[in-house]
Amino acid sequence: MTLGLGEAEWAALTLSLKVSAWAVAISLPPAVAVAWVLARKRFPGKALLSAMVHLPLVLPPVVTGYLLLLTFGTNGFVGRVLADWGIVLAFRWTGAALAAGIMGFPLMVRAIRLAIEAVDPKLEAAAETLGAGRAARFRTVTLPLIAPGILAGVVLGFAKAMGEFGATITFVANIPGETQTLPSAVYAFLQVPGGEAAAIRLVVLAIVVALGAVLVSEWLARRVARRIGQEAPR
Amino acid sequence: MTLGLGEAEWAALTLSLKVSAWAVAISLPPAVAVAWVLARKRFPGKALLSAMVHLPLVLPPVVTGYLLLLTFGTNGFVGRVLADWGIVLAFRWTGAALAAGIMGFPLMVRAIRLAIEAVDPKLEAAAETLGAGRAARFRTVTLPLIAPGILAGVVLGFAKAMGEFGATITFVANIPGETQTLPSAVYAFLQVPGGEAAAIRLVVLAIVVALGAVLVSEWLARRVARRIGQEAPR
Amino acid sequence: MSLSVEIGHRFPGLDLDVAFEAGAGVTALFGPSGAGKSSVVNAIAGLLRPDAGRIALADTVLFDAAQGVHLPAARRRIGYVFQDGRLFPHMRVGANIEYGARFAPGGLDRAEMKRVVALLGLEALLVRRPGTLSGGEKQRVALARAWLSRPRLLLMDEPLAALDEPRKDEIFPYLERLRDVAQVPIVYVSHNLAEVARLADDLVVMQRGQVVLSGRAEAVLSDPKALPLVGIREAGAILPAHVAEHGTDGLSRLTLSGGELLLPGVVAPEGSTIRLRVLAQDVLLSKAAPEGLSSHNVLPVVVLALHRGMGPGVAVQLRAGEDVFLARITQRAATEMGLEPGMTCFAILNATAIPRGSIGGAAGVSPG
Amino acid sequence: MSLSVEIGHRFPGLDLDVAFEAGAGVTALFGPSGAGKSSVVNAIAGLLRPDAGRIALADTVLFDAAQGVHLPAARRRIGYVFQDGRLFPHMRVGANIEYGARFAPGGLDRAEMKRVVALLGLEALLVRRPGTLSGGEKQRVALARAWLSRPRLLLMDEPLAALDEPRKDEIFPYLERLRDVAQVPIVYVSHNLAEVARLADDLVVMQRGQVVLSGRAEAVLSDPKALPLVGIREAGAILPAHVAEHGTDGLSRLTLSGGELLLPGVVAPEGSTIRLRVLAQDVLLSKAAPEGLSSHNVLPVVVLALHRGMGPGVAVQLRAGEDVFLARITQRAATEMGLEPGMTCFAILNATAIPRGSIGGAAGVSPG
Amino acid sequence: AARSDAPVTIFAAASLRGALEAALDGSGIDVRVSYGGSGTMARQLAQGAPAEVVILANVAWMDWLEENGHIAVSTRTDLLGNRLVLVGPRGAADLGELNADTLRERLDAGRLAVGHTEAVPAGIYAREWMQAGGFWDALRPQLAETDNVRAALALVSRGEAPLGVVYASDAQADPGVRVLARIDPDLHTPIVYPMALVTGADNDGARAVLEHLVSKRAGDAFVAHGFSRVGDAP
Ligand SMILES: Nc1ncnc2c1ncn2[C@@H]1O[C@H](COP(=O)(O)OP(=O)(O)OP(=O)(O)O)[C@@H](O)[C@H]1O
Ligand SMILES: Nc1ncnc2c1ncn2[C@@H]1O[C@H](COP(=O)(O)OP(=O)(O)OP(=O)(O)O)[C@@H](O)[C@H]1O
Ligand SMILES: [Mg+2]
Ligand SMILES: [Mg+2]
Repeated sequence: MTLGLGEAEWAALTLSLKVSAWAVAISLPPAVAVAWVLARKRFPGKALLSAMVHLPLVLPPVVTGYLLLLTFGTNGFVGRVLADWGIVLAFRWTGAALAAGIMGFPLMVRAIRLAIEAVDPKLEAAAETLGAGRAARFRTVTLPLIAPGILAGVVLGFAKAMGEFGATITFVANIPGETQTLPSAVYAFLQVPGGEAAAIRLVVLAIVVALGAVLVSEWLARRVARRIGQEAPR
Repeated sequence: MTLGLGEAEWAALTLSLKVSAWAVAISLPPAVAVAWVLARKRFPGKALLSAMVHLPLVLPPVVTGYLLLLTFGTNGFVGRVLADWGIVLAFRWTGAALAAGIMGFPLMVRAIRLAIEAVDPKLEAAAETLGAGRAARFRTVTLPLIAPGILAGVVLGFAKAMGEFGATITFVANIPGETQTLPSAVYAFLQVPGGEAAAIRLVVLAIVVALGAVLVSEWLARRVARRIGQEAPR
Repeated sequence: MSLSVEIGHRFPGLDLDVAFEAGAGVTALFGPSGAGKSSVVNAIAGLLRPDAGRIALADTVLFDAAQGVHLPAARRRIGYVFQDGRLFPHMRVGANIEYGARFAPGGLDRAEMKRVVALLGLEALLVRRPGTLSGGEKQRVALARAWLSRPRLLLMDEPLAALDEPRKDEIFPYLERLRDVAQVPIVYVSHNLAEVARLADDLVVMQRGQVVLSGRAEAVLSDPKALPLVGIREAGAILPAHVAEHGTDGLSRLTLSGGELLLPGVVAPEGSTIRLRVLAQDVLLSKAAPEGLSSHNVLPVVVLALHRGMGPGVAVQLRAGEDVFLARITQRAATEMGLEPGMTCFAILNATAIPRGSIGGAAGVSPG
Repeated sequence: MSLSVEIGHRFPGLDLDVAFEAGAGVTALFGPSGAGKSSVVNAIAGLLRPDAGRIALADTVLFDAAQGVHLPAARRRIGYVFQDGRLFPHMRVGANIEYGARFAPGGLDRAEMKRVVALLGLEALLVRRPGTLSGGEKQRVALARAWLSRPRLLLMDEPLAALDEPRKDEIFPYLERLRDVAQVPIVYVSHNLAEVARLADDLVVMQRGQVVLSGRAEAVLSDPKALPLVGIREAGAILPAHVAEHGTDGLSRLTLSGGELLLPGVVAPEGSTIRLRVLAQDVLLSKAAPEGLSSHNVLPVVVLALHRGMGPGVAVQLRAGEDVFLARITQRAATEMGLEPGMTCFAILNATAIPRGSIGGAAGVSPG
Repeated sequence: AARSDAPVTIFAAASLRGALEAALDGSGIDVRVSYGGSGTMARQLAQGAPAEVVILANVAWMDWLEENGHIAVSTRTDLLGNRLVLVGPRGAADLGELNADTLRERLDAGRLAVGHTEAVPAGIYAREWMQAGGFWDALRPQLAETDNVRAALALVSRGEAPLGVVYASDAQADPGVRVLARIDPDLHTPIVYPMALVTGADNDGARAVLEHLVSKRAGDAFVAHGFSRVGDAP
């Protein structure tokens, strides 16, 4: 077994990284928004919203992928509209990013929501008496204080995106260089006799990337914790 | 499309519920323990442990299933030991629960870890001066305060278990009444031309269950928040 | 700029029903733990929306239940020093202090900030995180933060409870300047009557969610009815005095309507009017004019009334010129001296017995 | 049971270097904000592990850097009333109060709990959650919680700062009983010298992480060197007095080594010895024996020394019998009276000027 | 339609991977192959997937594509054939006559690993064989169905299942298994891999691929991988 990577493997790795990074990037802002609403607001239908957020987790990934295909496919009702604006998702890496983002969405929302719920509203009230409006309060008080939750959400979302397979292959197929991510490549290798060695090589690659991401996140988490005083002596 | 469920569908539903409940039940205690260690301890190799916890998220589910097979199968090194104790996982619903539990493990650990990190160590210090040893402190102070995180972890783990497919079918195959969960059944229907109607029926079923679980969890979350004073007026 | 408060609110276990007007200057809220002081202050700040009532600051209606008006706290421009500090844990002390100024018209006044930081002894703390501060340090930072947000009204909920006397003595003149020069009205919650007497123009005494006494601080404090509310040790009057002359030995000659006093530590300029706090327990009575005494502060007085409470004490209401104040002596002494309304005698006010902290300057106090 | 503390610890910005012995009774830690008082208390509790030193309570070594001993806080059985409350937010007030008793030998004493709850006025709060309590209510609950954990030593970090005077007056006798009857030593952090003087047997004055003065409270407080540290207004001595007789009018006759005093509000039984606090500013001097005065408390004294500081005041050290105390008068008065060491004159101690709170019973005080 | 200088995109059944790569090797045609499940790919083509050539493992889905007009009917050919074999772990003895008794005896309490009998082509063929052989009802409770043949093969090679029904092409390359019996192709629908041009993808490159794959040279490569040419004796 050698780690000297073939061209296709490099392509899968870099594509996976690109897809995962974009998946996290596009789903983070809505995740923060939804988490905030779920943590801080009470309204009829809140449980329904929460249930909907959890759907990608509950549905078999194939189903999610299929629904994405129906919705964002070239003939899907959203896909058609997007196509008019020049945005094509189906069978493109952008679609893979969308799929991975959606699959990781519930994880990100949860982590961030937990963090928001743990923020003492008294601090926000203090900021309010100092003249900070809602947006300023969020930006200067809430957001820095939920940094650990956002970081956790990003790590979960990224890891999930790196490992996502079912929805991705169903939505955007397994096209080398365009939509063949690491897991898709692993799948393809596993489908043929003797492909295990190559699959293992890719799996090790995925593990190394994940390890790197987690290492970075742990280091960041320590910094963040110190910054927001969570590590202060008792 | 009718929702009158066939026998096989009922079996898949009840099995999914059983598997998911057990998956959460068996993975919760180790998840709490690992979360605590990650949140409160600093030791060499911590990032490595954290990375390992994330692995089921990063690896394609098929790979996880295959690794489970290697480890917990009848001839796997753990499986052999367990078999001597009369615990058989291969081709059993117990194996499905294990697979689902492992797939949900990173999600549970993250939620609980976030909650533990948000507990003010000063409260634990106060409990210590009142004579509470480490275990008592954890039970009487930390645990109640991280209830929202545990609840979130349980919801995530349960939802993930309800939707888990790849690792499960690879590890324990698809045996009606024993390991054929809802996602397996959905998968089967989707692979046949014209099977969509039946698949949709099952998906709706899964959604209803998830909705119910989330409703209950939201209600519990409100109660818990009130109990631990997170909803106190500013 | 005057504040008018009239609110009703039900808590489980407490019905809040409070109305008072607060003019320019300092209004003290005084009352036992759980009386509802913080709740009133929260309502003024906009953090508690009462069930009923109306709150207005000058021309601005902050809250009106009937009209459905509830101005958000962020738009009220009311500074608030919280009883529980509430520093932002993710910002260094410096950033905490500067926080409010970002939203204030005109931004941060660096010179003012330097002064406040020096006054509160925060220079060495600016780069520290709030988590490592001591209790008193936290409170000082909170004070600086509210102060520098350039509020139109300052709410202070027991801001000095964690501070030592010398530090308090340093801070008082600045609060007085804020009140007098910047014309920022202050609502001041405190259990400490010495603080209240020093700072307060108006005094609102609360109990169980209700206002039981309110009015000008002088009037409330010299009212014998206030005695059981404020505690025997703290009862006393506030007298206006005119600064006639600063002596070279540090003693100042003050003229009252009923005589003259010599006091140390008066910083108000000659010609100004200041207030003196005279605790009932610091007044001695003598039938004859005392001689060879270490105190020069003897005023001829007329006995107005004797209030016998429970226990061995008597509160004697006295008049010196136009000023009314109290002396607290024992029953036995009252009987032996044969005190009766209408009698004249001499009151000895121990000069050093009038706390320096009780000498409030009316205007232009130069901070010490 | 005696506590011996000797610790060194470096914080960024503060070097803590403290050593003191605390006998049975109350040891007060006094000092400005940021002096290191809470840090010392944390080290005793086991929440801060100092860099160096040794802490022992009676025979038990709690901490010894050299030996590597650091007994976990949970095993020290030291009650701690925190400056910042630290109630358990997920437990009702009742459960908070009972918490420590689960781990204490003998468990919860229901009768004691009822008494403490009534004393602290917590009956109506037992089913409430800490989040809804007022500042003072929180502190009272924290007090009850530490109290009922049956500690071998009680640490109190400004426990009464948020409470009003009447409430404090109710609590003091109970603290005294805890100290005297249950023989629980108390380390008491406070800025309030009246509290300190009332409760403290030993006094440790800290500044910038160092002990600057320490010893028996009487000795420290009658030391003119203490004046700048404790503040002019709070300087004074503590005198032992013998309760000779309780009069029918509520006045008690107390004998001191140098004469007799009549005081109200003494609850100690006849024959016992109590402590009186005499603030320097509450002592008047008279060359001649005063007559027709509302005070009976006149002692013949000998002038021991005159301490001239800055400003218009003089601290006159006096001896009455064997007791030494201070009078603070103006320079001008001292000159006019021609005060000199060795001179005899009369000290007038205003009876009601000795705060009731400063009269500590040595034993068997029945709570009021 | 792709430009003639762009690579030709082939959607191919995952089980063809190794063989197809070998067959295309040296063809000089620039291709990219997306491997996946037949049902998934059929649906994707229906949603406008950018493929030009499609090769499925399943006639039913190709029929479905044809009915819905997604392939150029005139170009449809049956590219390859395959056959089913019964495999057991390395070292297992040959099975003589295949009937319910011999199979059950060999299975003992173990399971027969097959592809999903409703969803996976190999499983469907296996079901037909068991039905025709008259032991479907007897074996059904002892099936372990997987979501692809490779997983079934893995179950056997890991010793989890004493018997499995897989393609000869898969069995050939796995040293962990041994072919115990070859299944009579007359007992099930012929195994064929149909190939066609996708509607609207009629360009030179795609044509060239079609031509190359039916060439002798490609055929030899397929045969080397255990497949048969349609029409050849299996
Ligand atoms: N972890 C820390 N890091 C840096 N400085 C600290 C830390 N903990 C305490 N200090 C500093 O040590 C000094 C003493 O703190 P401490 O809390 O003991 O003071 P204190 O005497 O209790 O004051 P206060 O009366 O205001 O409560 C303070 O200046 C504080 O800022
Ligand atoms: N959300 C609430 N629910 C129930 N009771 C409340 C709530 N908020 C306040 N209270 C009660 O209302 C009363 C007044 O509280 P408040 O904090 O205004 O008192 P306070 O006068 O500031 O007391 P302190 O001097 O102790 O700070 C208290 O008994 C408190 O417990
Ligand atoms: Mg309050
Ligand atoms: Mg402190």
